[in-house]
Amino acid sequence: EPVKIGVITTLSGGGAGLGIDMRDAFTLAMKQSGNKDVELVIEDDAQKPELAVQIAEKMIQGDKVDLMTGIIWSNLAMAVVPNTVAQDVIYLSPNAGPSALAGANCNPNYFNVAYQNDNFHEAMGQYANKDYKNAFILAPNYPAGKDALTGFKRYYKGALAGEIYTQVGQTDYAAEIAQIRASGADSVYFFLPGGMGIAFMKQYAQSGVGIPVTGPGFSFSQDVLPAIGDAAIGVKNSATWSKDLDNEANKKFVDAFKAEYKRLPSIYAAQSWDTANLILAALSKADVKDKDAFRAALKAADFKSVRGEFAFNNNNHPIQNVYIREVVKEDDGVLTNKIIATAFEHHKDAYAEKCAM
Amino acid sequence: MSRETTVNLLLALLLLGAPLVAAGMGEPFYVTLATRVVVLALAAVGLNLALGLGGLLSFGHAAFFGLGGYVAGILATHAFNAEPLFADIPGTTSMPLIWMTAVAVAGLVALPIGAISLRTSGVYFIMITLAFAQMIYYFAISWPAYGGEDGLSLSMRNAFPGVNTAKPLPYFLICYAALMGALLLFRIIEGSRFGSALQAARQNGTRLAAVGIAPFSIRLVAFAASAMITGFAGALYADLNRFVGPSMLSWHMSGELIVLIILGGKGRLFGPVAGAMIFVFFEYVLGGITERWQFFLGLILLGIVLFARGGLLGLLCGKPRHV
Amino acid sequence: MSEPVLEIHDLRKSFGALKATDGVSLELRPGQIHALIGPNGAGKSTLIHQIAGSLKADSGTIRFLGRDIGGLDMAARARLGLARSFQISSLAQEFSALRNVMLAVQARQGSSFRFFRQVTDDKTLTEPAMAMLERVGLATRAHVPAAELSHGERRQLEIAIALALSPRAFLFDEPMAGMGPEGSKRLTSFLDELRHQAPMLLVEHDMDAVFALADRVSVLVYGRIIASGTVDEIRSDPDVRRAYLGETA
Amino acid sequence: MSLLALKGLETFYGASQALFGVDLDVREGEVVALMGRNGMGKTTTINSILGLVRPRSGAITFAGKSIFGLRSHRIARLGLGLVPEGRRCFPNLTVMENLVATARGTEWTLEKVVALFPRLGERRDQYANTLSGGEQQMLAIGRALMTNPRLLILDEATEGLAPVIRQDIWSAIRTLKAAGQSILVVDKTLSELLPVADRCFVLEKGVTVFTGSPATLTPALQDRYLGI
Amino acid sequence: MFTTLLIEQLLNGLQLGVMLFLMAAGLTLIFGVMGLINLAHGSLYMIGAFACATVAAATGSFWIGLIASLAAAAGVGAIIEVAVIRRLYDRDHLDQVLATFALILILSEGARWLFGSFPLYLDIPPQLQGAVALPGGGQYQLYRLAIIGVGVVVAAGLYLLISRTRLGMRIRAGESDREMIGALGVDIGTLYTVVFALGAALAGLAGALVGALQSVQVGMGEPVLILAFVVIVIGGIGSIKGALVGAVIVGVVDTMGRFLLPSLLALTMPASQATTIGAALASMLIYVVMALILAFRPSGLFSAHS
Ligand SMILES: Nc1ncnc2c1ncn2[C@@H]1O[C@H](COP(=O)(O)OP(=O)(O)OP(=O)(O)O)[C@@H](O)[C@H]1O
Ligand SMILES: Nc1ncnc2c1ncn2[C@@H]1O[C@H](COP(=O)(O)OP(=O)(O)OP(=O)(O)O)[C@@H](O)[C@H]1O
Ligand SMILES: [Mg+2]
Ligand SMILES: [Mg+2]
Repeated sequence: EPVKIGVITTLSGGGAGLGIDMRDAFTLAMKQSGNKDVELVIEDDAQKPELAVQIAEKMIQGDKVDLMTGIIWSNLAMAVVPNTVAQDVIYLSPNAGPSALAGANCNPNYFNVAYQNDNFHEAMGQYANKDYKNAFILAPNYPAGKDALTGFKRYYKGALAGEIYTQVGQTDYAAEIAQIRASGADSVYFFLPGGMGIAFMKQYAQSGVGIPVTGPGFSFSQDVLPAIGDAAIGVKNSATWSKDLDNEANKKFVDAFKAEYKRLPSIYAAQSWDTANLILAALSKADVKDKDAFRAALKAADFKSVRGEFAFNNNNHPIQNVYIREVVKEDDGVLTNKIIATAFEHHKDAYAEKCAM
Repeated sequence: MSRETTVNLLLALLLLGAPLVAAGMGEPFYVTLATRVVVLALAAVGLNLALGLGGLLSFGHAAFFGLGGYVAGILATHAFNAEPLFADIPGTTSMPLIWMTAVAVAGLVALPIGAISLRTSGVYFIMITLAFAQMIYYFAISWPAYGGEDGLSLSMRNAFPGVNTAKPLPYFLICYAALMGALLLFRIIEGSRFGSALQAARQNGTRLAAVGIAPFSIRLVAFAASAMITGFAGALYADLNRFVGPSMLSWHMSGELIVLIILGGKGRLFGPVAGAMIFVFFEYVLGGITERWQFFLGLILLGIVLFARGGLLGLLCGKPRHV
Repeated sequence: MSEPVLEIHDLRKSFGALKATDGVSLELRPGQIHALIGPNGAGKSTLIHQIAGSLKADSGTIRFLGRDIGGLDMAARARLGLARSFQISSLAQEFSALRNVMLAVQARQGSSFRFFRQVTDDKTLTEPAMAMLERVGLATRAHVPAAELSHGERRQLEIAIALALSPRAFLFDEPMAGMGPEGSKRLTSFLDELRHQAPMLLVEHDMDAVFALADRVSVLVYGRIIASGTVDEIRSDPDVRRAYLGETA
Repeated sequence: MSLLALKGLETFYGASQALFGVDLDVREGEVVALMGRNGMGKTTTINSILGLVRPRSGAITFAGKSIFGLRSHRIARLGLGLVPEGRRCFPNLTVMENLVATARGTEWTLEKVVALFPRLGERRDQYANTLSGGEQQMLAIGRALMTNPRLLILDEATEGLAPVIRQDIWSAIRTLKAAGQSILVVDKTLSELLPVADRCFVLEKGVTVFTGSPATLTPALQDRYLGI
Repeated sequence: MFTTLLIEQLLNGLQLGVMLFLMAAGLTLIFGVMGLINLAHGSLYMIGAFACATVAAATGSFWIGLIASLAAAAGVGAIIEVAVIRRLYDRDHLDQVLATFALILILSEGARWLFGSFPLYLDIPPQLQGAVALPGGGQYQLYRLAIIGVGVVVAAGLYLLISRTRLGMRIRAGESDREMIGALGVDIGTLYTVVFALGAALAGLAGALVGALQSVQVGMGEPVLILAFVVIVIGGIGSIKGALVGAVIVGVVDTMGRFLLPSLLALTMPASQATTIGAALASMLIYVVMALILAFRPSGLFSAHS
């Protein structure tokens, strides 16, 4: 009997690009492994929490999947994960790591293969100490935005020239940019996912405010870089992965992805590739029906991560390096990132202590 | 028995029978899916009271749906964490208590919103109700206490005396009973003096006032009653998903409720039920077939508006006739 | 003479610079048909609107049954017993003729906040409503939706609704309009009887009807009453002839 | 030759039949009266001519061309001008806009219409929904005249007009007639209608039951068909 | 220092307002004047942006892209009108809601099918890059000034079209009584197709112009849709002047709210709380303003027919 993996991800609507990268990398990894005993059930959540819940129920009750993965967004994860793990189904997060699931509410059935939401921001906060004394920070006014700025401030030691929460879904940033210009800041850190980030970066560049910008890797990931264009060149951003990360697994991954899909992979693709390989590695060591054994096999994280060294902390969240990257234009005119520093080595998240596991 | 009554009866039986069969065959998911149909239909029955009978096109009913949901979520969370709600009022996990609170909260919020909104009419009414819903939506997104955008997840379904609500079928039956109760209420109200006045208010408010019935108070009561039913559905929805989030409050949700009604047949008793059945059915089936399911869902909806006047029930039973 | 049922004093209403009613005073006494005539745009409908409460007067008083009703809204005035018909028919279009009349019966009986008893089985509603339709000659059309009635039939339905309110005074705005010759004749004798039920303020351009019915006629021109008197006085008033009647009459 | 001719016209509203065979014709330069009790099908006949309701069978020709089933704007453009029952002025347009929005041809101009109805001139920038009933009626007539039709159709065009104005309208109709304008009139005031009409058609329950000159419409017939 | 910033923010608010007007302009025509509830307006906006981005990328010229956006949106608009909308004029508003909701699904997914799921690149044309000096020492981005200019021109053009031309009168007449305007000899069917296409083209124009400032992606039209409705309704349906005023009110209120509320609140509470609560209130602000305006003026500020 094959192992059934349920993949709920966003394949339609504005956020579809991320889900498609996720799915493509996942299916590619499975295909390349040659493992014939895995069956994937993939469905689109349209970025709606209620729909994601419905699909999860269907996968658990109807398809009787053994494992679940795929969700991109924190709010969808919050809707699906607690119920899923409560029904003793293992869920592996290929993206999104809300703090609510990392601390006291950690769960042995929940593995986060990506990051805890704060990680990227913490790294940029840490790195900012090197050059900047007076940062202006902004994020949307919702939990992930607040986590982001909290994460940044956790490591950043300089002064704040300003701190703004913008509207969710905002498309015009002229007012914020004016405030930045007037604030006397020496740098800007922003967390604005998806279209918000693209809009901000374009408008920031057009405004001619010269203050250096930094951000988390999501805003400069391969899926959005082409849309931002040259305005992104030189921007430093933090991430746990980059295309040029020098290890065997990563080279194989990037080449395979490029060959199959004729485009460069994004962070989401990388994380998803890792998720698939983690599952494959665990499957080769334990039977998925033997939950305890399988959880132990997952926790061992005995696979070749494209991110280099990778291990799970007590809360089943990664212990990994976080890098600083810079956006560059390659000779063929393609925008991409290049690693310029390591902000953290073997970084753990701040919530693990509260987890009783 | 009129054709419409027959069709209604068949729909009611189908909605009850299909999950029973599915449960018998060990397919609990279809029971859950049917519960979703039932709860969405209930929410739309609420809206149908305002929209179908009273002509009050509220584009803000998600506010009441979401409020009902948040009442369930908040009460249950407080009970679970054993934190009092205010002062020393505790939370609760008892469904009847939660429902009563949800209905009361929805009604109480609807009164001022209705009182202000009913000063306007037509498209202005659509937009002002939307405005109130958006306020609540943005508030929910950015207010951190109950999860903000991430929402609130319930660790388990709330309790109903003597029923194991964690099992899909008993929970379905609870929701089904609620829907049937609401439909009965709708039918009775529709034929009552109040219902007559409400329908007349839709057709011609000036006429109603000229015979001595003030349309405003009739509409306000209808709006509040409608919000209460929708709020009730929201509480059930929270328990169904064991999750509440701001998306329950969003304008998409309001729009979806309206779509359910039009799809089934506006102002008709079983319109929301038929609408919810086809909408959820297509959403589910198409979602399983293709990643482009929304495209085809759009085509199907378009086909229904263009070729089935008066929605599905209009197609099956012809034009509604007043006695 | 008995007390006036309706007493209007110095009523005014302007739309911008236009004075639609400009200090109108008049009285309606029991058993009386008081006709209000005047050129188009003189302010007759505006006056009816102000009395019925669908327009708020700028100043002046309206007393009905001895009570100042200036602060009441349209529905409250109707409940006190002021029934009006509309110059351009205003009906619940989807309801049948019968349901339209039932609505009035229900309003007269009191509260509409009754949620349970079904109106269609309620003989206290259907029977009086049917009787009213019979009186105006629409009984055979009782179950036809208002939207499907012909123009003249709708006008008749308006009257039936006003009747069903058993009001203390009628305000009729051109009830003859749209009635064929036969209908006008019938309606004229019908209104003649109706005066015993309640007095009536009658706005009408059909001079045959006005001269046949009115006990008193007031002539409104540019918002002012320029003449008021019996039919004969008005007919022979040269100002009225010039402003309104022309060479007829 | 007839300008307008109807033969055996049948029209339905949904399932219920309103016209069962209407025959009617209007010759060039003629004033024709269409009569009948309330609900007998006068308005339905007019609406069928203009394509506002779709007749089901029969024949309608205008100026020798069949207009049966054509879309109403095409019919109107052939030269039919309608003053509809219930006025139907465009409420969200001002008086002036109502008049000029659909104006065609040169004979009837804004000035001429205002000269006919000075009231409209006084109210030219007021929205039509705030006009008095009679003012709206004048507007509807003016609007139809300004399309300079070959056949003017008046459906209860004097309803709600003050006697003086009504006299003006009837004299305008006489003037128009003298100038060769063809007119089809529905009106309830026989005393004013019959003197100007060249011929009368009477409808009963959707069928033409009488055709003839006003003189032949004897009081007995009037009583029988119109209830007078 | 603060006053300069305040003035700049006021300008930003004004600019946002005009931008909103531009986004709402097509809807003003279709919804405000023709009286058709078109939820797919945002999709037409998206089509304009996609067409502009694609053609600009292929040809290297923003301007050709702009023309393409007009053509694409007008074309799609005309097709939609003939295939769908035309059957809905004599129906209830509700059927229009459902049909155009279905169109959103079709157009969004269709766009994703054609253009892929990743945001597209669209930048402001080189001729309009950079800033101009304002009298008094400040600077303002040229492109944004150009948008203000286009917005004002569109407003003036629409105003003249609607209220001064016979075409405009006929459109308005058609809204209140389609049958009657037909009976008076106007081919209202064709006229409405043209007007709908024009409204769609305006949506496409806005999509292209504003798209250069934003992310060009599927779903970009949705927030626009709601805002555009808000703007029109505040101003009063059918009134171009109202829509412009409404847009400026929304733009200024929103900008000033985002800018001032957190600092105002900081006077009474700890700074970190003030920023989040201020931001939360700011995001509700335009809806509060709208509810207030409608509560006191139930048919907007300048309703064309109240
Ligand atoms: N809302 C309004 N705004 C501006 N003018 C108005 C408004 N309502 C009515 N008027 C004007 O007030 C005057 C009086 O109108 P009213 O309807 O009372 O006339 P009327 O005497 O009933 O005429 P008719 O016999 O033609 O029905 C008219 O000139 C009309 O145009
Ligand atoms: N929209 C409609 N739907 C259904 N039936 C209608 C409709 N309009 C008119 N009728 C019916 O068609 C018949 C003819 O009506 P029509 O309006 O042509 O009469 P009419 O002769 O013009 O009467 P009136 O003098 O009252 O205006 C009537 O029985 C009427 O009830
Ligand atoms: Mg009048
Ligand atoms: Mg008629």
